Amino acid sequence: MSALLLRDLRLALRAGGGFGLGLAFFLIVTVMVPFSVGPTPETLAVIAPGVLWLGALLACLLSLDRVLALDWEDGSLDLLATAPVPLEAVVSIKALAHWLTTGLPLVLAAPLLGVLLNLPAPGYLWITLSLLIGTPALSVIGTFGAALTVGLKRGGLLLSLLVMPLYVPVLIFGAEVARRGASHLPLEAPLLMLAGLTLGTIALMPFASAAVLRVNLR
Amino acid sequence: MIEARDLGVSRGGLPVLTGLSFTLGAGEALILRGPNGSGKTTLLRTLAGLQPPLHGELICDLDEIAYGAHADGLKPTLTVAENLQFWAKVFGVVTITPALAALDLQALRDRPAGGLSAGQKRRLSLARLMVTGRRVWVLDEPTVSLDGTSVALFAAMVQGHLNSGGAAIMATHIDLGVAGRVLDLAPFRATSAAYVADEGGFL
Amino acid sequence: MPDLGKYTDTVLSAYGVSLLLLLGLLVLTLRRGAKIRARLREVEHRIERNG
Amino acid sequence: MSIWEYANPKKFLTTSERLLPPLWGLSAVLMLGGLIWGFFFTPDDYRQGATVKIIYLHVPAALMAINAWFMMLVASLIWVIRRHHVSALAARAAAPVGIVMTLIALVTGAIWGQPMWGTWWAWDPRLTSFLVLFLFYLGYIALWEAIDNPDTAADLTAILCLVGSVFAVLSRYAVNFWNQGLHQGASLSLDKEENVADVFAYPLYACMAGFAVFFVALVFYRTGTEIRARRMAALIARERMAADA
Repeated sequence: MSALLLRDLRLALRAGGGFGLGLAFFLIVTVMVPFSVGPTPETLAVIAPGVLWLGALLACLLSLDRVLALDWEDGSLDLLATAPVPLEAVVSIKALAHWLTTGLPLVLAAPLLGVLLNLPAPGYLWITLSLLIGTPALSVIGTFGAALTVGLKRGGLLLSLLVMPLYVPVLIFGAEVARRGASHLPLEAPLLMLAGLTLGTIALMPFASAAVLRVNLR
Repeated sequence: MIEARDLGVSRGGLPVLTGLSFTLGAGEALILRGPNGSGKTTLLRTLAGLQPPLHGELICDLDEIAYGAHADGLKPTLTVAENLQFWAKVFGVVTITPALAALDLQALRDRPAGGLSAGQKRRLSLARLMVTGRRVWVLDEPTVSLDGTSVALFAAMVQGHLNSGGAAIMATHIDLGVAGRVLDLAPFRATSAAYVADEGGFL
Repeated sequence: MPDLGKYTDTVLSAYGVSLLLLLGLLVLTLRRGAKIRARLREVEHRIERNG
Repeated sequence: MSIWEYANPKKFLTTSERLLPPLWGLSAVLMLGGLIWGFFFTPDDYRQGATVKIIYLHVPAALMAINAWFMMLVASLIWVIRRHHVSALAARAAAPVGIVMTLIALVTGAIWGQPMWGTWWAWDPRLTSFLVLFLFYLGYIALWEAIDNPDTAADLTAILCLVGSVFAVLSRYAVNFWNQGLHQGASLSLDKEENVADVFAYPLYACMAGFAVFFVALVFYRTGTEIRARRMAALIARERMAADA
């Protein structure tokens, strides 16, 4: 298990592994936003939490097709499926590796990008915290989407179409926490919902992901 | 170690083999023969537990089986040793040295797998079998792109495995020089009658 | 025709769009159904002829 | 005589062939009757005016949009548990009907909202939930279309349907939470029960029954089409196998 995690991290960090692509995408999206909505600080301050959440979500989505596709193409997924590791564990580790290489950097970058969008002072803590709690769910749900589309050529667009609706609750609660945090509103309820959602998906989604992966491997 | 009774397998929803029965005991090797598309790969994938048999009975312990696919399953940015070490850890085997030695890979140890020739990659992917610690090798075209010397190395490795109580079932066109039974798949080719029986009442 | 007052456009457009959608669904369903039926008959005939 | 006999494709075809004419007839009578009754012979609502007539399309469509997904969920479960091909094909056949129902509910809702809320689109929790449901339908249909092997497609879409159902419920809850209070002041709604007085209720019931029967007839017919398409593919595949041998 730890061997698989280490291998995936090492692969992501080495040349051609795609590490940092999600982060760069997040940066670009954030920079493009003022170009499209205008530079007024007040406008930016209002939309900053939502834009940061949406940017992080899209950056996550963008990197999903790498979660399983490379292992599928070179045949290692077949070999992993016959190894003495349950497939549920394999997809969990894959999701964890995706979070460590994509989600976590996004969490750390979000407050820095908040500066560009004139995020109000109390927002920094809550955007970071809400992303920290919410992005694992994005990785776990995304791995399910990746497992669904792993055998398909040109599955990238379909992957987005399938995963986006599943992201709705996480996005709503996550962005709600960040928004309320930025404007000093009580945010216990959405925070608890977000945490519950993340815990629930981490506990249950691997079974669904492993099930569809088994179907795709046969 | 493997026993198949009246086994049928399907590829893409179509039956390819039916009525196949064989046994494979410790120390034995079984060579599958048959033209392209005769179901060798499908049968091997079924034995490895990747897909369920269409019908019939397959008695084998999946925890004893090491599957060697047609694809190499190597990561080009990892070195030879790293590739092998990963699988050794997954299967809980301590050392990769004998595996490297068996296929003469010591000199390539620290080279990235992406820079190897096709034959070298193949040798590395075969060395993986040694670090699985499993007793039944299920191999799909193991000798593709191997030169004469490498085939001999591989044959010696398989012979050593058999001698130590292992077993192997493989699809290959060339004569390895390993003592083993040959199973011709042609007689078990599924007919359209088999298809009728398995198509959920649509026919 | 009942007097729909100032909401004539609203109500009529809602009915128009909905009925169009329902009709479209029905037509597409029947067309595909007829096409598949005909093609299946063709295949069945061919197979019968060829034994 | 067990209900599972109808899981046999041929049995299903002969039975649905017999049931379809009365189903088409019944749905036509109920829908046309209900809509004509509602459109021509009911008074205007004292607050909504004539727009209340949209209710006869909006509510039944919304109802069937949800019921269609529910039916797909049940059919998917039957496929996953009992592996009856007809069940998987019925789920596939229902999805396009469901998405059209969702679309009708969305469009009539938006058209109704224009004079009532003063805008074509408000992110009202109900409308938003239907928009999300629309996306779920879209993904489900796209996945069916993308996969060649019918059994693989059936398995994957069934699991997507199960997972999607859970997330659809979560989304409904999340959307309610997200837009709480924003339209609470809006005293008008197209589908609040207290707005449905008896005069409106009876034609509405007729329309709901009509839409339901129409849905059943469409799904029966479309499932039959899917079965024939599958049988055709199977025949061609067998022919090819016989030719190869």
